[in-house]
Amino acid sequence: MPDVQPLQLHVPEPEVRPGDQPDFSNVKIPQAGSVERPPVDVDPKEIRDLAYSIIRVLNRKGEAVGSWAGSLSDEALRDGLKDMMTLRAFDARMQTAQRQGKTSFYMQHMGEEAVSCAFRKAMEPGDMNFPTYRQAGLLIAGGYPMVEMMNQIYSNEADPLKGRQLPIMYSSKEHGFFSISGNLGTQFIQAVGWAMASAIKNDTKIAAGWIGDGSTAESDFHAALVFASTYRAPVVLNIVNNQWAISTFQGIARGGSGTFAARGLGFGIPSLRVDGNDYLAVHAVAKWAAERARRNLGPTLIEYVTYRVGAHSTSDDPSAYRAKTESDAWPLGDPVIRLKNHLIVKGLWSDDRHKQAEAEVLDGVIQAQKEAEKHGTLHSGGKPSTRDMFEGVYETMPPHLRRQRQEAGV
Amino acid sequence: MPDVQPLQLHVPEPEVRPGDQPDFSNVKIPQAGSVERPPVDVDPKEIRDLAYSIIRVLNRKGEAVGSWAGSLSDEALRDGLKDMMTLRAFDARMQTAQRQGKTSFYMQHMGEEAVSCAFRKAMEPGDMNFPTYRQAGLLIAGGYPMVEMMNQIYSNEADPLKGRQLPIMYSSKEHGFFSISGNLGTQFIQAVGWAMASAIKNDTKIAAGWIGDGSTAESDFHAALVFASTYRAPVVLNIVNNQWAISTFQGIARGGSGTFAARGLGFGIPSLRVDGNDYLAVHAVAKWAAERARRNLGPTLIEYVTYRVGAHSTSDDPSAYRAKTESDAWPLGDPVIRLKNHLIVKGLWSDDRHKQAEAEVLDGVIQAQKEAEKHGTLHSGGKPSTRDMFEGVYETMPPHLRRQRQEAGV
Amino acid sequence: MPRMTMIEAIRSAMDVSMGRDDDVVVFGEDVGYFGGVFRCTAGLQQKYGKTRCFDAPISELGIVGAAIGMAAYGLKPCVEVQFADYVYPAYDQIVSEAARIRYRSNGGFTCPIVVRMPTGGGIFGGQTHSQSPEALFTHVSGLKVVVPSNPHDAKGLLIAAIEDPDPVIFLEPKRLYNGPFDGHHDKPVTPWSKHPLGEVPDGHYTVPLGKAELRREGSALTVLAYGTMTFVAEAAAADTGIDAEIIDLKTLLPLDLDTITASVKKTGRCVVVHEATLTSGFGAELAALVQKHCFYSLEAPITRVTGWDTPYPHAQEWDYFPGPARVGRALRETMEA
Amino acid sequence: MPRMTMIEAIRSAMDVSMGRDDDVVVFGEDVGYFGGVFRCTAGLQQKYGKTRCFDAPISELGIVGAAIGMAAYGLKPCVEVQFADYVYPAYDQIVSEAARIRYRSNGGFTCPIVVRMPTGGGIFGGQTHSQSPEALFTHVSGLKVVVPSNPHDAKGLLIAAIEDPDPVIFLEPKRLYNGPFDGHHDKPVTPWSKHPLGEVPDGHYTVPLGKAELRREGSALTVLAYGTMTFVAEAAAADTGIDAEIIDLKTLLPLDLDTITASVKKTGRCVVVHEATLTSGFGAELAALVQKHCFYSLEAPITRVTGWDTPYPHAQEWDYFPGPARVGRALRETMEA
Ligand SMILES: Cc1ncc(C[n+]2csc(CCOP(=O)(O)OP(=O)(O)O)c2C)c(N)n1
Ligand SMILES: Cc1ncc(C[n+]2csc(CCOP(=O)(O)OP(=O)(O)O)c2C)c(N)n1
Ligand SMILES: [Mg+2]
Ligand SMILES: [Mg+2]
Repeated sequence: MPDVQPLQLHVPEPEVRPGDQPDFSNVKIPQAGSVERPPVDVDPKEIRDLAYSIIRVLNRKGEAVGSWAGSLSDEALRDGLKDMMTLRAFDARMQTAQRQGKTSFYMQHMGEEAVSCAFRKAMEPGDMNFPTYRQAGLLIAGGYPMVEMMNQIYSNEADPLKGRQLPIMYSSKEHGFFSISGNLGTQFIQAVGWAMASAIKNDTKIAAGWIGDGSTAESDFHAALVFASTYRAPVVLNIVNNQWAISTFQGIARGGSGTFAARGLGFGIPSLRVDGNDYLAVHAVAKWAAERARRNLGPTLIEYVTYRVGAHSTSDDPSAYRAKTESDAWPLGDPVIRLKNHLIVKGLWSDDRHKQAEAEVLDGVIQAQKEAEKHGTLHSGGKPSTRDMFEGVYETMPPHLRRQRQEAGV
Repeated sequence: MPDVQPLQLHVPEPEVRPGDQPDFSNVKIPQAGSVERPPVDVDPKEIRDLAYSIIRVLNRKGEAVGSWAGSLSDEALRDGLKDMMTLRAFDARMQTAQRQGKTSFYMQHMGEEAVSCAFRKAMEPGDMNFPTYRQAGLLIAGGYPMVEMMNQIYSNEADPLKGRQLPIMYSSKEHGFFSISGNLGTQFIQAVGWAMASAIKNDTKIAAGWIGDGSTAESDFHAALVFASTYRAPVVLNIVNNQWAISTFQGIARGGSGTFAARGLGFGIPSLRVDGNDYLAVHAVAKWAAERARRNLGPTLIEYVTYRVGAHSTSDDPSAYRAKTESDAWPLGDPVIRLKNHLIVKGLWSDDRHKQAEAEVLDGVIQAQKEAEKHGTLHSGGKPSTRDMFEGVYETMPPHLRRQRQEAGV
Repeated sequence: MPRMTMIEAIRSAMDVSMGRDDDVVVFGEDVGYFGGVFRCTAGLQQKYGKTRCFDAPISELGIVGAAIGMAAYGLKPCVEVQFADYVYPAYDQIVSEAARIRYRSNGGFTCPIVVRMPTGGGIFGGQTHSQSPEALFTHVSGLKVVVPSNPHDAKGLLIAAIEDPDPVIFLEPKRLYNGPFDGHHDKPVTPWSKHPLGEVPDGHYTVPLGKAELRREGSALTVLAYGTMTFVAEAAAADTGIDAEIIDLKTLLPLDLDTITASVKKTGRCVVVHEATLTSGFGAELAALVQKHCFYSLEAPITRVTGWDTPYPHAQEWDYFPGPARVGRALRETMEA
Repeated sequence: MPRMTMIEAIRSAMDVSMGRDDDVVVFGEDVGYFGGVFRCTAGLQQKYGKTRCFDAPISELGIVGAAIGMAAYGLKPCVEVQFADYVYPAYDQIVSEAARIRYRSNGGFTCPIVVRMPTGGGIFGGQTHSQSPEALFTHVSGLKVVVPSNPHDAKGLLIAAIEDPDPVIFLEPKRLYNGPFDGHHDKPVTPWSKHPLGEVPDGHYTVPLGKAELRREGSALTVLAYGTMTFVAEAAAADTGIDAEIIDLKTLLPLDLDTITASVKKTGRCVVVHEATLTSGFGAELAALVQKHCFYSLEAPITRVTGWDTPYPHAQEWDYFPGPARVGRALRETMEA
């Protein structure tokens, strides 16, 4: 075959790197309200296009438009704003606490607050989330005490997890929040298993799995789609596409596919993309998916299109791999500001009220922090004990661990 | 939510079980020639429907019709028939040899002969297949000596794999046939890696990965699609959907998705379904995909729709889980008979010539078998040595293995 | 008392458990309608319905991952991996998840799952149907690892494992499924119906996890074994006439160290046998523990008789398998040392 | 001679290898443009282009599986797993594939890959950034397992690993990346620039796989250690004043048994230290081998000092880590036994 040209490996690259001018003009953003809301029992085949579009409710003027709008009361909207503001303030304080050496590690949500805060409001008591490390909004919006979160972050003597877990790896069965794993992806298939169990027991509870754009490449993602599809598990499968996986842009995980949501189509799973910075859109889509699950119509895959404004974690410095002002250029805006504007448009809010709320929220976070710090921080004050380290490996401590604990002198 | 009904787990079931009347009327079979052949550089988005249809060339009358027809010479067609007949005769003899205790295990291809035999003819020297245990046609059609295959099956003294591998787990670099793994799925991502290497080295060689319908549920399948999509690897990814995975019908792996081919769509990979019992269709689609790979246009996913007529392996008895006459009811017919009829329609073949060819083919297999049995069979005659067992774990035998070999007294 | 094969005993354990507790569910590849390639789950789907016993996609990761989620919900899944050789795709879910969930959530979530799998060679299964990966699990804190050697124990241990509040890896020596194989592969195999350990009570009973048992009392030396190797050790003792004390460990993690040290302190000599490869096999842990806890009683070095450090070959199966001849030689050498 | 940190030494090993051999390719999560979360691959993409050093999707299975395919083609991939704690998704590809391909194909295909990964604790990384899974690989025939303890060895061993014709698991103690950490976590860390083992030749050299080295000569007892623990052992010897002979194993599989037995036969006593959990850790294999090969020289039981059999905790990191105090106590007890 003399006419054959040598092959070449294609390695996707982001269009913009440090020093370049950020440019998201290739990101196609449909107009708010332009995507129709199908009935929840729609044939998945009919809505394949939803995996390639973006469902949006809030338009530029801050109005809620289109068929996905309208399911939240005024109070729910104000609560939503407060939840997001709280999460943001919480993040800021804990980020600082980490820099002060009060803990070893922190991960923030900046820019992605709407996703977990709004989703939480579509869940019912008894439902179970299988989150990653970037959905603390599920706890905040679910009323989990901030002081408990901080105790965990500080690994202090009141830490509900006894110092055993990395900061932010919360766990609360009561609040429908499964123990976070440091191993990416594992929770996605577990969520499906939980949902299958609920169906096996003829219960009415549903599960939600969470995964990042980068982590969709992991095997657990595939297993989750296979099992969810086969057993029509009552589960909502959430992909948070915040454009980055540490230093790796989403093109490395997405490859030649149009979108992450499209991964669901090959499994016959209804797959939707939604503006992740639009509290109303997130909530509406989450509700739609939750209703499908609850009505035994099976799983839904949702891709939240958002942007990780901050560093990956306190161990990361994104200026080494992406343009500094990239987040400003991000076309879907800031979820807090967008919901605030909507409330103002609706006459439910004002700039003054917002400033006041910011102060109140900050005050609440500071109060919690003071309370938590009474129980110690990572390197000072009260700590979990060495005994705690040996407990809970098994329900009953086996002889070899008892010997080891003895050897440790505790 | 008082109106919520209890959930129920959906467990897919085949429509027919032992005792029932086989019925494939739900399998939609498009007319031969009805699916158009797109140019190889088509935008994947334009041909999503090919993942839901079935490309067919041979019609009921044995004519080759439509735009996928016509790429094979008369001689190639006759060779193809002979390859398939050889594989079938080989299978029958080895199946018997296993029953006679000459080997421990065998797996046959009955009904699926066209897939690997025709595919092989679309590959060039130097290309590499990463097969499963049900693609011996790649070797037969590639001219690998049957006697070598049998030596491997017998684990005899001439076994090219020195008795180390289970029967039929062939390996031949020279014949572009990667060492078969007993672990399902692993080869799929390896094929992508091989293809990436070829691209990295600016070579012109391509790879092909193989996987069964059931095994698409494995993690390696996902990894292969992710990597192939991201790096546009020059690889053909083949799914052999023979309807069964041991006792498990394909609905358990496929779930709610329309087809296995559709799994590729979410990755932006051109995905085609083809009549796996139609030698001409298999060859045409394989050639199309190989050309795409060779022209650096990236991966293609192909689902071969076929039927496993025989038992899964010599350890299996399908009458326990599927209707006995199911294979007769299979609507895509027998690949050997269909190609034979085509040759007859083209005036290249006759029933007499076929009988004669059957005898010739059988004779060739018997000759090879005699030759192989001179070197022994599993429990009698020449054997690989105990020394062989210790060799080849590493390139150079490390001290601990030398000690162990010594301990074994060899 | 009824006699059962090990397959029947294992099936009976699941049957009894499913009958007593609605939360017990069983799934895996081919385990539903067909009842498993070794028939261990035959009849369970008919009896308990297909939402309690069902076929799974070929994804060991998915099977174990889903089981973990179900356990978090409150079920007690008992899943099958078709061969132990195929457990590795599920390794992350077992090691990083099942084993850690109780600890990392401080008991908020637990993981009472059982992962059953046929293990070991002797059936000409080649390198992917013969492996004994127990040591890859005994290194993982949070897991329990069980290897039964006979129908009676298999049933009692499996019921105990299903009822256990923590994840249990349950390795079934497939060469024992139909009879007590002692490594004399050229002799006919006794069926379980002719062996006293084939006597299996019909209903519910447990054999406790974490307890070993003397299979044979003896004074010359101690043989530590489990699964198939308990019978091989018995054969080697019989063949050599050495008065070996043979301990069937049954549970490898947590280990019954007291039974072991009591015996070795009595006999002063110890041979460890297993089918898995030598290096970093579970025998290493046994030897390390015995030399530490019985140092002043030991009269000879502890010898390990194991599979060689190669993949499990097909044709050379009986050269690989640590049969009675090799074990016997080790017994003799240990007596002479 | 230039001084390098361990990170620089590892980077230099890849740089030198890529420069000498076009078939060497490097990829993994974040290793391309950014140069790895620990910066071990920084600059390689710029120097060798993005088809020889690139970012991979977050699929350890995919990374290793693709590397295996590339190796079958003829390349020599050196891939990074971001933390050893995340290697499990790739476990099947490593154990069932990389380790077996030469054997099962009778050399028709080979698998010269290196899988690099940061290992060990001491950075408050909690249970998923601290693990030491070496024993999960030493049990697998067909693999080589390497753990360097300093920049000089890290570079020489990594080049040797890349040039090796078989698959190598290369575990980099992350606590040593920037200096020789001896477990005294409350004292400031010496940087490598102040340590003789920070002297690293610029160009090509190898440190042979399979060879251990005496880190400290001594006559009282033998300490077997690798990675971070070599420094902890040195500190313990210094703190206790016990004249320990300290062996840095460097390669765990294949193991340099001769160096070990020569030392233990000389000293008559042996302590094994590692950071991984005790049960079925690599120390078990070491203890089993030493008691077997040095039985008649041993004057005291072999003691293992290791991480406890729990997941690696976050807050109790220094209670978990087998630091100089615990090692020192073991040295003293072994001398007194
Ligand atoms: C199995 C595994 N591999 C690698 C890592 C290291 N790691 C932690 S976060 C991360 C990036 C995840 O990106 P994404 O899924 O997009 O989530 P995001 O951080 O953007 O929310 C990586 C590679 C890990 N924690 N687990
Ligand atoms: C990892 C792994 N899991 C399970 C098995 C056992 N097994 C062997 S073949 C098979 C069915 C495969 O079905 P399919 O992929 O449809 O291929 P087919 O046999 O139909 O060609 C199973 C479950 C295995 N070999 N490897
Ligand atoms: Mg991300
Ligand atoms: Mg099949």
